[in-house]
Parts: sequence; C-alpha cells; structure tokens
Amino acid sequence: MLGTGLIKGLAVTAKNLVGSYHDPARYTTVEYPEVKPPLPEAYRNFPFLVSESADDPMGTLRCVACQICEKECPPQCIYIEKSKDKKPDAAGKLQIYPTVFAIDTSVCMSCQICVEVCPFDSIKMDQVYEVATPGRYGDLLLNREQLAKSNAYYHQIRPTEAAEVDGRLAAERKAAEEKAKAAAAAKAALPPKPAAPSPAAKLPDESRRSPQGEGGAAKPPAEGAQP
Amino acid sequence: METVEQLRDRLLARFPGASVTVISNPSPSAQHSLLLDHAHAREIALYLRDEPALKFDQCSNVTGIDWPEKEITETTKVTVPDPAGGPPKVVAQTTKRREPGYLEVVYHLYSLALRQGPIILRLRTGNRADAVAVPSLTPVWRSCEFQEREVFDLFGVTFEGHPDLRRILMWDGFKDHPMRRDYAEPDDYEWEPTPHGDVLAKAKKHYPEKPAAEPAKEAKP
Amino acid sequence: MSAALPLSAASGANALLERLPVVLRDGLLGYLPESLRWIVSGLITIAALLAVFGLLFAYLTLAERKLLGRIQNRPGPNRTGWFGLLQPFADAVKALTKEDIVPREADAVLHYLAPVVLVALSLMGFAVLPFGRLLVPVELDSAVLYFFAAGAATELAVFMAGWASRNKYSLLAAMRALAQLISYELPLLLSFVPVIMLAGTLSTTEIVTAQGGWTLGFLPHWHVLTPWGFAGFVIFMIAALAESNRSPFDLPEAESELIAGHLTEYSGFKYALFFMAEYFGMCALSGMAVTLFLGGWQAPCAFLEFIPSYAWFGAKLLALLFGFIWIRATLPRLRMDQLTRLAWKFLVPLALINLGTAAFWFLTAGWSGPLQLVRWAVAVALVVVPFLLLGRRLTAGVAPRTYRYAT
Amino acid sequence: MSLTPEIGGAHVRAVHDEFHGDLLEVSMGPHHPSTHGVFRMIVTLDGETIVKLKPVFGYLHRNHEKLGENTTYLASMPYTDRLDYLNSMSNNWAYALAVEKLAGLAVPERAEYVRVILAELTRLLNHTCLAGFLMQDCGCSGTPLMYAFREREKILDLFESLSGSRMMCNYQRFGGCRVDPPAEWLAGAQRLVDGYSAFLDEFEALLTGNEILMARTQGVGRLDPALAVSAGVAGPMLRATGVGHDLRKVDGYGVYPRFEFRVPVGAHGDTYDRYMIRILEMRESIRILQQALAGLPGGPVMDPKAKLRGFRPKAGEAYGRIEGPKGEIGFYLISDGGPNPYRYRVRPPSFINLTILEDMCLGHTVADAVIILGSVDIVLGEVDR
Repeated sequence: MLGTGLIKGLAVTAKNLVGSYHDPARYTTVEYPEVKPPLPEAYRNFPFLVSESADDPMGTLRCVACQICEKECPPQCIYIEKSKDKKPDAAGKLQIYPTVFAIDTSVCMSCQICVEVCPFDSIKMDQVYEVATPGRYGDLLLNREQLAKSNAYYHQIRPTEAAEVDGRLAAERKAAEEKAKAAAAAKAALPPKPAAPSPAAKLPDESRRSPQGEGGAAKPPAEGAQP
Repeated sequence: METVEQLRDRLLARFPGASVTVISNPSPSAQHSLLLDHAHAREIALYLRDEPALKFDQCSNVTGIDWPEKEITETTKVTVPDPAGGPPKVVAQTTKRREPGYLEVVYHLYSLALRQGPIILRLRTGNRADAVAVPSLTPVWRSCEFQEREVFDLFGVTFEGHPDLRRILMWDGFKDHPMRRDYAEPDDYEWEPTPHGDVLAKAKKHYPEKPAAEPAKEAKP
Repeated sequence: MSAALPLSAASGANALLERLPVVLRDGLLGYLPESLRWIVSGLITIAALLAVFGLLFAYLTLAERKLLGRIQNRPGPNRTGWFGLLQPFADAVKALTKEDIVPREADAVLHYLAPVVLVALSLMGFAVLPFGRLLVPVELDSAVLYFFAAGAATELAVFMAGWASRNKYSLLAAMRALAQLISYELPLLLSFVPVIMLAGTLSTTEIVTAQGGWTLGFLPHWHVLTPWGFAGFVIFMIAALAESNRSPFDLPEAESELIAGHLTEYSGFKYALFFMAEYFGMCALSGMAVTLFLGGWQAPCAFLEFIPSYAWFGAKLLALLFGFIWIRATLPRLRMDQLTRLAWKFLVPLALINLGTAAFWFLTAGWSGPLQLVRWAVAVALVVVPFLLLGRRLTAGVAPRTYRYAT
Repeated sequence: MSLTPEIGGAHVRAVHDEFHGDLLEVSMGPHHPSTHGVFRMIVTLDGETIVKLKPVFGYLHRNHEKLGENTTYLASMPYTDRLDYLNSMSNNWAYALAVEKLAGLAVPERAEYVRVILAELTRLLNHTCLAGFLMQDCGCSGTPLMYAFREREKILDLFESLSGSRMMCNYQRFGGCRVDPPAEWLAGAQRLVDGYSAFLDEFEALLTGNEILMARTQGVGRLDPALAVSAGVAGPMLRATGVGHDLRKVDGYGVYPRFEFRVPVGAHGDTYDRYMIRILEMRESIRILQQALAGLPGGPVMDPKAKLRGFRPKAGEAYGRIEGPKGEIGFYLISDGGPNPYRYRVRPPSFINLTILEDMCLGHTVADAVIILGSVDIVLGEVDR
C-alpha cells in the first residue's frame, strides 16, 4: 500500500529520536574540547625523536644521523645534517649525531615509514594532535629541540611498544657487550695490535643494525607473539 | 587459457600480414605481452573481442609507458696489432650506440564471459617526437575512451580514430606531457617551509629576501 | 479586532487567564484618547503577532536543528547559551553582519524586493487566524479566501528571487517554484472545500465554533475525526508541505541538485528573510490546518477546558510543526515530474472524491442508531477505496525487488 | 501514470528549434553540493532534461603515478591510502598484491586472513557511506548519512586501533601486514560484525521500502550489461546490470576461495539496483567476516624473507588487481631493477566507471543526474589521482 514505506521510515527516525536520549550505541557524539576520546595506543600523528634522558635531551638522542628515514620518507619532509665530530651517546659510546634534524609537519603525512625503517628505534610517532599554530612558516617546521622527547614520554604514550623496544635494545646491548668482551679476551690471548679497539667499538653498531636490517618486517611478528 | 605463444600463432595464422611479437616478462608474475603493429591492431583487437574461444570483452586497463632514448655503452675487447710490431695488444673498446626512444601503450584485456585473462597488448610509437600516433582501440572497447585520453594527456600519444581526444586531467592550455620521463616541472614554485637543500635554493630564487632566510636559520639550531 | 464572544460556562473558572491578553490590551488602550484607540489597538496586535511569531521563528529554527540532530543521533547546536538557547540570536547577528552580495548581472531592484515581499505576504496570513477564543486579529467574513489569496502570492516572490538573480540554478528553481505553486494550490484549496461546505461559512472563527462540543465529554467534534475530514486533513498537509517548500517537496531550493535554488545568490540578512518567510509560511499553514481540521483553539476533552484556548491552539500548532520537521528528517525528495504527477493524478482526484464523501456525510447527518454505522462504513469506504486505487496506479512499476545471486 | 515513466532517448532533442526555445548549458561543479568533491559536469539542458553531459576531470590531479615513480616501492604505500581515501585498506592490498606478484613474495596465511577481514570491513564502510551519500543526493536531510557515518565511525575506530590512523591506514606491507591484530582487537571486530546486521535492517527499514526512494531510483540511469562490460565498468555497478563478475570469485585471490559467500546481481542496472546490490553485498561481507574471524589461523603476519628497506624487485612487470569496494582496483608496475618502480600505474575503478556517465544520464533530469552520479560511487582522490 502506498505510504507503508514512508511510515516505516518515520518509525525508524522516531526510534532514533528517542534512542538518542538513552542509548549510547546510537548517540555516539563526544563533545570534543571538554571530553577527549581515549586514544588507542597505536594512534600516530607526527614523529618525535627519542632521547634517553629528559634532562639532557640533545645529548642523549638515539638518532645517529644515518639518514635512512630521510631517504625513505615518502613526502621528503625530513632534513638531517650529520655532525662532523662524534659524541658519546647514552651508553657512553662515541656516535655521530644530527646537528640538524628538522621535520616539516606541513608536509609530513604521518605514514610511520620513518619509524619502521629506523634501525635504532630513535624516531617514533607522537600522539599530540592539537598542533595547530598561527605561524605558517616557522611553527610547522620542527627542529631537533622541538622534536626530542624522552623515553619516559614514549613509555607514557605507548607502554607496550616502548617496553618491547627497551627490552630489545637492552638485549642487543648485552649481546654487544658480551661480544666485545669475548673479542677483548680473544685479543688478550693474541699478541696485542694497535688497531684492536676500533672494530670492537664498531661492532655493537653493526650488530644492532643487522637484525633490524629487515626492519619493521621482523618487528610485527614479535609484537604478535604477545597476544 | 592459451599461452601467449599459442595466441601469437593463432593471430599470425588469422592475420597473415600482421606482425605480432611476444614480449616476455621475466618477473615471477609471468604476464607476457603481445606487441602489435599499427596496421592490424584494431582488427586483431576486434578478433580478440569477438572470437568465441577468446572473448576478451573487457579492456580493463590502458596505460602508457615512456621509454626515452637510451645511450648504450658497450665495451668490447678488441685485439689491436701493435703498429710498432710487437705482440698484439688487447684493448678495451667502448662503442656508444643510441637506442631510439618510443612511447608504448599497454592494454590489459580480460574475458568476463570466459573468465580468463589477462592478455596484454602493446602498441609502440615510432619515436617520442613526431611519430606518436597509434590506432585507438576505443571503437573496440568503450573503456579505452577516458584511459586513452589520459595517455594522450600525460604521455602525448595520439590515438587515431578516438572520438574525443582532448586533455582529460590537465587543463586544455597545458603544453607538456607530465608523465614523460624527461618532463621538467614548470618553475611556478610556491614557497613552502621545507628544509631540503634543492627546494630551498629554488625557494630562495623565488623569494630572495626575508621569508627564505628565516627558515634556514630555524632549521639550523 | 476580537469580537467579545460569550464565554462558555465550562471555562468560567479560567476566565481571567483566557481573557488576559485582551485585558492587557484594553488596559493599555484605556490610557489613550478615544480617537487613537483603533489604530493603536491594531498596532498592538501587529506588534504582539510579530513578537510571538518572531520568537517562534527563532526558536523553531533551533528546535528544528535540535530535533534533526537528535533524530540523526547528534546533539545539535549546544554551544551558544544553555542548551544552545542563544543560538537563534547568534545566527541573527551573523546574518546581519554578513556581507550582502548582489551579483553584478542581477536585477538589483527585484533582487532586493523579493525577500521583503515574501516576508510581507507570508505575514499577512496571520491576520485571520483565530489564535484563541478571544484572539482573532481581524474578523473577516471571507477569512479563508483571504488567507489563501495571500499565501498563493508568496510563490511569486520566490519566482522574483529566482528570476532576478540571473543564475541558471535560480532560474531552474523559479520555474520549479511556479510549477509547484500551480500544481499544489488546487489540492490545497479542494481539500478544505468540504469544511466550508459543512460549516457553511468562510469565516475562520465560525469554522472553529462549528467544531465545538464533545461526544461523551472526550470525543471532540473536530473535522479531522470524520472520514472526509481526515482525508482532507492529510491532503491539506501534503499540499501545505509543498506550498511551504518543505522536504520532501523542497524542489525550488533542492540543495543537492540546484545548490540553493532561488537562494543561491542571496546572502546575509536577505537570506535570513527567506528563511523567516519559510517558517512564517509553515506556521501560517499549520495554523490554518489547526483551524480547519483540528478544532482550532478547542480543547480535546471537556475536562481539559480549563487550559486557556490559545494554549491549545499553540500546542496543536507545535505538534504540526514537529510533524513538518520529522518528515523533513526522514523522507527523500521527489523529482519535479513526480511532484506534479502526485498533485494532478493523486491529490486532486482524491480531493474531488472527498467532496462527494463530504456531501454524503452532510446529507446523512440525520441518520442515527445502526444507520450511523452504515454512514461511517460508506464514508470510510469512499475515502479508502479511491486512495488504494489511485495509490496503486501512482506506484505502478515501483516495487521492492528480489535479487538473484550469481554462481 | 506511474511515478517513473519510461524515459528513453525518444524525446531527447539534439538541437533546439523554434518550438522549444534554447538549450541551457549549466556547469555543475566543481563547486556543487553533490558532485562528491571537485567533479564537474557540463550539462546541456532542454528544460530540465539532459541532452548532453560532459564530465570534466582533473581538479584534484596531483600526478599520483609520477609520485609513485619518483619514490621507492614502500614509500608509495601511504600514497595509495590517498587514492580512494575511504578505502585505504583495499588500496593497500591491491598495491601489495601487485608488488608481491612482481617480486614473487609469499604471504603468510594469517596475513591473508587479516587482509580479508580488513578488506571486508572496508567494503562495509564504503558501501555504508555510499548508501548515505546517495540518500543525501536524493534529498534526505542528512539522516541516512548520519546513521551511515555513525556505523562507519565504529569501523574507523577499529582501523585506528590497529594501524594508528583512521583513514590513512598504511597497513599492508609487501609480504604481509604491518601489525598483528591482537586478541582484543579481534574481539572488537567480532562485536562490530555481530551488530552490523541489525544496523542494516534498520537502515533498510528507513529506506529500502520507501516509495519516494523507489520512485526516484527505479528505472533511473539504466545501464546495459553489454555496454557496461565494454566500458570496463566494474564492481557493484557491473553486478547491478546482471553480470555476476566478482574478482573474489573469478580471481580467487588471497584466501577468498575458502569462504562461502554469494554474489548478488541485479536485473535492471538502474540506480535502485546499484543501491540494493551494495546493501546485499554488505550482508555477504558480514558472512565472510564471520567465517574469517572464526577461522583466523595463528602464525606470523609477515613473510620473514620480505625486506622493508632496500627493496629492489627484479626487472619485469606485473598487474595485480583486487575487487575493491568500488570495483576492480589494479596496480600495474614495471620494475627496471631499481629501488623505484619504472612505471607505476593505478587502474582507478571510479574513474573508469565514469566512462558511461553520459550514457546513463541522457534523457533524465538534473535531479536524476545527481543520484546517478551518486550511485556510481566516485571518490575524486581516485578519479583525478
């Protein structure tokens, strides 16, 4: 009969009108500035640089200016200049560091590829989303100081992922130390050579790079093992 | 489904004067293709569409490829007799050869009726400058209409017999063909605060004074 | 000017509330010299109407947005003031401060006049609506005729707007508006002819009075509760939806097709005026529907008579307005040819048949006892059978489909 | 006498004459409420009847294919999100599939299941949105659209908690998926899938039997199956014409052959069929999702041999395609052995589906053109690339 479809439709809208007052499955609006919806841990916005300590962020950046992220970045929004000298990192090892590390957030498309390709777990995705600024030119181009955030902050926004990263880094460090020790022991047995310390210093670097060489590829299964 | 070789033989038997070449594809996908000559392309296409055993009724994908002129350097070892009368020397001789460039149009055909495919057809232009015409397959498959326009627009291939060959993605007054490998983007650069060196240099050229200097300072803490 | 009708005994307890607006006006007039009273009295009525319906317009926009929001599972405007109650005023300020853009090619005079004429015409209808037992702004013998004459003229203003804008979309909208006007004026008028037939008058006050009284104290004698009256009411409301350009008949301003139709080239306060006119028109037509079919200011049950009559009128008006909004939130828009087809091939024949039904009802007014049942059965059949037959012809070829699945 | 008279090409005039007056040329778009972005149609009208319609593209053109040729294989993945920005998961899969064909990569079983789950969720999302948009074009004041968006948001929340982003997922990788969905995510997906039928029922109660909607859409924008096949029309639009062609069945890519589902086909090829086919497809998608969630195997989600950095497939070419929600989305890649593809081509379904827009619109009115365009289901990010 003419009109039944219309009446059915009117019934649905009436149901929703009433439902919006008592049914949270229907009324899903979150009134944003007052109420902020919880972010899932995986949420990503713009990258930040992980530093080991909050007190001395520039001195303890994990980044060694390898420029892999700069090359892989799809919109080419990362700009890195390597240092000429080396500085000790958090573990006390001498490393090259970035003198300039800038990310243009007006270009960045939050794709997370820099995070996946980084062999040193030094760049991660931030979760700060209220980033609007009035400045078109200066404010959107973030430099090293603005990008650096501590490992503690990383733990705060992504607890499970950060714990896993820390565990992996610690294991690698331990393995590297043992390797160095073994090498030193082997060298002690052999007649000493003047060039001995340099490969030992390089080793941990290499060993860290190689398991990550396949990059994020090796990472997800490790995460998947948890559930 | 027939292999590409079988199909080529079938086509050559059906169209004696035609030139049908198999272009083999070394990748694991093993999607080989057939290079057709211009004179018979549309007949062959019609045959592929209408022959009951083939029935390639849908042309799924049409695209162009630009193969620019390549300079191929070949090094050959030649034995040169020593003019001084000594023993002949082996000299590495490099010859440079220019392989002419061309534009290629690729058609991916599928048969919805017989659920088979893809058959990949290729058409090549004579060069990249003045002999850029290939026969249009729009009369055979309607789906080529917009896609051939796109190839015309972005690669500069002219399709003979296309009902409405105009630019499609770029505007009518646009001059170049942006998907060609040697396309130089116009220097209508709009300044953005990117820190990249080459872009920054360009930016400085366009915005010589204040705005370009500022971010450079910003980027270097 | 309201005629001082004798109050019925039942509302005697509430005579003061009932009389309050009139008492206030007369009190004010008491301070004036005799020679000025008639004009000031008129001005007070106009001012009161403008104030009441201006506010109603303001809060109707808010209510519509709120209701649409709730129906769509979102809160609606809730930022300005408590529950967004100041939103209409914020909108008004916005509309007033926006730049008024007149296209260079437009006919500037007509472009300016269109919204003014529209608002003026849509306000004229209020003059003859009996808002309460004592509240009739102008007592006219041919009030209904006057009302629809004023209402029909509003479409001309829409056409003016569309024509003056020199915009292709506006022009299409103008043509649509005219076609819609011509199509729906007829069912609108035919739908209430039975009311006039049975009430025997064109005066709105008398039509309301004719619907007074109750059977058993709770069954009101409203026209809508008779078969012909119900059919007339439905036809009237459908035509009223079309006349006030509301969804699903909002073709002149169909935003998904014609951008904003005749409003495309309007901005700022002129745009707000169009909106005001739309809501005034909606209110006026709803008010007329209340008067003609829903018993005007009459209370639905005898024991509810203590509530003042204007409150009943208001409540009925708001219920109809809610219906407008509810329908807008639910239904898709018709196409132009379907719109006119619906008018000419469905509503007009139904309304004509309804005339016969009403005549039958009128002639059988004396039947009683079991004949009363026969009277009802025949009248209902006279309404339902044509509805079903015409409805089937209207929806021929349109049906839900079943689908097969490929292997 | 019916609400939908037979509209053919019979009364369409090619030229104006002294009896009918002039034709009106209207430019619909690029700024028009119902062109779904910056699409433009130059419409020639006889009264309100369309006698000519020429689509104009390119307002959102950013030469996606050139971008793809200038970046590495991996870096193109986030760009595919931005093609059809409603369906980033499907786009990711199509691109990953093409690269896997090119490089001969295997995908672990669990990843295949996860891909099916995400692709079907994407289909739900896209079809729900489309139904909402189409109803908006029909003149519903936003209600179906808001209901559609309410449900879409739930799917987007799932995507966000898995991939980190609601729409720009960038989730698939060559040889698997980026993250393994944890158990609570799967439970959330299960809850959503279980509740989706109820939503569809309500949505259908609101609209499917609606006389106005049926009158507006039935018989409008008829598409002939032979023309549809020839024009490369794919996806629900093709199936609405009665051609039961679904790549999930035909190609059987991924693990689709393991699932039991049906392919609904229409008989009239009109706008109503296109709408209903999508509704029915959603119901089938729910079945696939139930099976995939129930049968999800364990194991890794990434081929351990797959390389993220320094990915250089051997020279060659490959065309990979999947049944995206809008139709066949394909990627044609040519490798010259370098880190960047030599040629990177997207086969955009909504672009090719527009080929027959004029054929469908001729003889109908402006109002019909709007809903015909709506039923084609275009996303300008993909059309203009």
